Amino acid sequence: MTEDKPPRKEESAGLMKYSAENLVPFGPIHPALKEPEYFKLVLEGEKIVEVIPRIGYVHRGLEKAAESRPWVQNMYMFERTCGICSFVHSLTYGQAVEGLTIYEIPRRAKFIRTIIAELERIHSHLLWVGLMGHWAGFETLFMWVWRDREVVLDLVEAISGNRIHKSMNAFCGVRRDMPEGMEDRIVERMKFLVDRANYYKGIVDTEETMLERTEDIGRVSAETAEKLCAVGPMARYVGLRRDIRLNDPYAAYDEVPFDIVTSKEGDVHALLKLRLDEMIVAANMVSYAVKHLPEGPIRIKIPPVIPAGEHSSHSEAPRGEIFYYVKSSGGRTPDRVKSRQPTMANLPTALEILKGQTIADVPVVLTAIDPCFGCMDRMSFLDIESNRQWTWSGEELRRYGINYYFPERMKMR
Amino acid sequence: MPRRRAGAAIPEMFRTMLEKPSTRAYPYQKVELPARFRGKLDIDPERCTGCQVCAMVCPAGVITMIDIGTRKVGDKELPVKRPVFELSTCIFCGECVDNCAFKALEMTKQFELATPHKEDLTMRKALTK
Amino acid sequence: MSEVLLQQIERLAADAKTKSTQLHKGETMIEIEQSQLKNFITRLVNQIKIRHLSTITGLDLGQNIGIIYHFWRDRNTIHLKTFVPKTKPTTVSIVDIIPGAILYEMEIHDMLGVMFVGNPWMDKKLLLPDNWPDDLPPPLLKNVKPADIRKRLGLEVEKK
Amino acid sequence: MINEILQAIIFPGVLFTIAMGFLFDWLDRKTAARMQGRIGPKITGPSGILQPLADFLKLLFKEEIIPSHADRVIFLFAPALYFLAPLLSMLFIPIIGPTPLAGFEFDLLAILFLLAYAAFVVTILSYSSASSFTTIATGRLVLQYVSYEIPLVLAIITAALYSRSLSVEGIVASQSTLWNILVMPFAFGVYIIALMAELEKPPFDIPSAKTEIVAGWLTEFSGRALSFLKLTKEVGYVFGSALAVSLFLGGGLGPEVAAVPPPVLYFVYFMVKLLLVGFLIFVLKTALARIKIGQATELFWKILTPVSLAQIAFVLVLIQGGVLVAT
Repeated sequence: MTEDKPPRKEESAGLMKYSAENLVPFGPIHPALKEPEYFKLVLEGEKIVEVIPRIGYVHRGLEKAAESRPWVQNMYMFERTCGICSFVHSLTYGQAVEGLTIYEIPRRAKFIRTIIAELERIHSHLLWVGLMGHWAGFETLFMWVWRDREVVLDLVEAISGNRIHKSMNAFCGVRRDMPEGMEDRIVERMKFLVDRANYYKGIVDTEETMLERTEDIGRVSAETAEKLCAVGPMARYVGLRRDIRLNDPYAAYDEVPFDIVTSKEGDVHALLKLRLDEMIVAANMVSYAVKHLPEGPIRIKIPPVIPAGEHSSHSEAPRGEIFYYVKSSGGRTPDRVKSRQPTMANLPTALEILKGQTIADVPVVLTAIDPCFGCMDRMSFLDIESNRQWTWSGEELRRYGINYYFPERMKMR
Repeated sequence: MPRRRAGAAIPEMFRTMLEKPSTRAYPYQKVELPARFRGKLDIDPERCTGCQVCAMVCPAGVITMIDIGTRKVGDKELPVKRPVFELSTCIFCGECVDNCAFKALEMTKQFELATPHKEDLTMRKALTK
Repeated sequence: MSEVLLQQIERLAADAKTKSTQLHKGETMIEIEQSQLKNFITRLVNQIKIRHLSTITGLDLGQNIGIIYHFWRDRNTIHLKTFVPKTKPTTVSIVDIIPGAILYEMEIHDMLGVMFVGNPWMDKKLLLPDNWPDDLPPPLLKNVKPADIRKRLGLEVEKK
Repeated sequence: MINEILQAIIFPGVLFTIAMGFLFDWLDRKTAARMQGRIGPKITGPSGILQPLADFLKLLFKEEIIPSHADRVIFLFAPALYFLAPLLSMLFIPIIGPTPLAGFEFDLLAILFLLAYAAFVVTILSYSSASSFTTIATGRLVLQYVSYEIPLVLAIITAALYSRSLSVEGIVASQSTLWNILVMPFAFGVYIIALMAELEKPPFDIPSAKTEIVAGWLTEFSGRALSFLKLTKEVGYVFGSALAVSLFLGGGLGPEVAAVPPPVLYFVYFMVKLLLVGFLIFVLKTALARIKIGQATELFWKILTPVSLAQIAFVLVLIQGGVLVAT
């Protein structure tokens, strides 16, 4: 047994009850994870009994950095929290700050925000459906879905000038108006996307090999998901009606008619269909909002100093609830900005689902929550390992590597 | 529940085969850029007055102001500043362009900015004036 | 619906001998004693059925560390604020009432050094690197400068 | 004699087979790309036809890394042993005429042996590199092998039974009036599915599933070994399709070449059928998602083995009843 060996530093204290043989590391670099994260899986044979997450590999210290930057600059910084749901970050941060001011957001700006946010949702959901195909080994679905995703990206590029980081938001408004004569094109493209989404729904419903990969995997009860504070599609696929667009409307969601999609089945297959359904809803919302776009100004210029106070805002990102809390002491820079990303909120649920599954299901379940570890990690500080290695010369780095893996070889020299 | 079968995607696959492929063979076939595309930043040195607004709003710290001389206002000597752009850190948000009151800044359509030398991306155009 | 909820919250706050302030439309800030916190959250969850905890924010307030629990249901957001003295940053964990709070508490533990009694993973790090020295102050405190930490860890990259 | 050696080395022997391997790789990539709405290889050669060759040459000149825990002898020599299997098997297939280069009376048994040999070599190859990914891949390889082997052999045996010959030459010759596929369509189907499992094409790319276990048993290989392993897979692809053509589609037989076939026409017919079988596999591979190893085992043992047994029973009844006896 391993009791007589001194425990390694990182596995001290709390993990003592598990012997080292039962601990299987998953990550930080793993083919199923596109971003570096580390999960310690405690196994009993093939079964997982406990998962301990260790995030923070790509942290950049955004919250600390925000305290030393002007309000406007922070908007662009928080937009870069994530490459996929970038707009909704700046939207939520903007709403939190706008709450501290006395200005009213123009109605046209609210509609434009809704349009961009929904386009982003379509883009994010398509990305996820494609990746699910990729992880299930269905390359064709992946290629088709990502091809159709270009439609959204091209529209976003035409509206905002950039495909990913739209830089559309300003405090109390948006920076760019909708381009002239885009209405027909957007409506026609949205119709195309609805057709495609319906087709993909058919595929994931009938294709035998796809069904075998997704059915009956990743089940969790509604009570557990509610207790663990799941958000977004992860809450809706077990039947919780939790959608901030509906529960606490922001932007123009109280003026654009829509209904949220929930599912009762509660497996990965249901999640796939739910995301495609949400895409259809979003496409219809975009069409409606474009047709009913009100006239008026798009922006109110506000002074760079934000009045003192504290305010929070949340909104429904493609992956779930995004939460921002800002505290101002009346200066040019914020006192404190707290941002919480949906992956962070969904992680406890994913860990719960993993318990009792076998190792083979780990990638599928972790993918199912649409993880964006880059988002989640916005918070911490310095990447010590990489920074230290950075200052080394190539030769030093090589010697370190050899020493690390083959200490006996180094001794021989 | 629809009928489950293997190979549900085959008809669509043949249809796709007959369509035009959606790949754009980029370096051989130039991409058409939308009117609002935000590419490399450019400055018109004639119009720049050195007011520093762009340097203040830039979220990425691209712009540093450099003293290039002095001028007399009344009986005071004031420094004359001009911006230097470190474009390798630019995030293409366009905030400086929006805030430039003299319309000296502009986002061009140029996006092929890869270079082996980081110094190539330092724009000192405004200094020469 | 919303009005009823608001009244219920106010009644609950009155029971806990604290008062609720309306920050903005639909946002209620309740400052509460640490000893009352757990009782209050239990009643919030069981009686008013506000079950969703958005997140927990920790912030440096000079003398104290403020911990804000953000709850919401429909159009009502409730911020529960408690204070922990910086000299002895210890508070109770709410993991047994809301299991989803576990990662948020770990995060605050990493960033501000607050100890949550009752959280089973308090001995582990979530975000900070494994080789983070024990004697370094938590990084999100106001008096901690990023440059100091870099210097302390010997990470200052020399500029050419 | 010189002529025979040239035939064995150049056409239709080793070099031709390798060239066909490259062609199949290119066709595979090109059709899959077009079905997915992409272009596929484009730059090297006309429509990128030389891309597989370019990839092969590039890998050939790359550094070879041997993991420190690997069994060096097996790790270095097994790729060559593996490369031999489909190349040798190809010599038993009649390509330019009804007589293969190296046929003998029981060459079908030799082919069956070489199939098993290839699976065995891959397994020890995978096991020799001793990393966690290849260890999982080895387990999956063996499990997949024991699943597809029985239906595959049963399907081949069906053709041999009906044609009452254990040589590929004899089986091809027996199909001059009626192709075997018309008598035993299910055996052909089972053969194609089992072949996809043998070639590790989706949905049976379980031992080399890239999103689960990196590159499966190929993970630790690099440089020369990797280039040859990849080439072997492609040549195996050609061989598997060629065997299907010979066993079920009448080889190069067709109109005008029933009795004494002129070599050119025979070759043309053979190639057309070969590409058709290849295309069938490209389509199936593009249309399906990867299944799990348990599901693959279930498919082969619970469905395909009974189906091929039923097919054999059906063929035996036909023979016994004197209906439709092959000439």
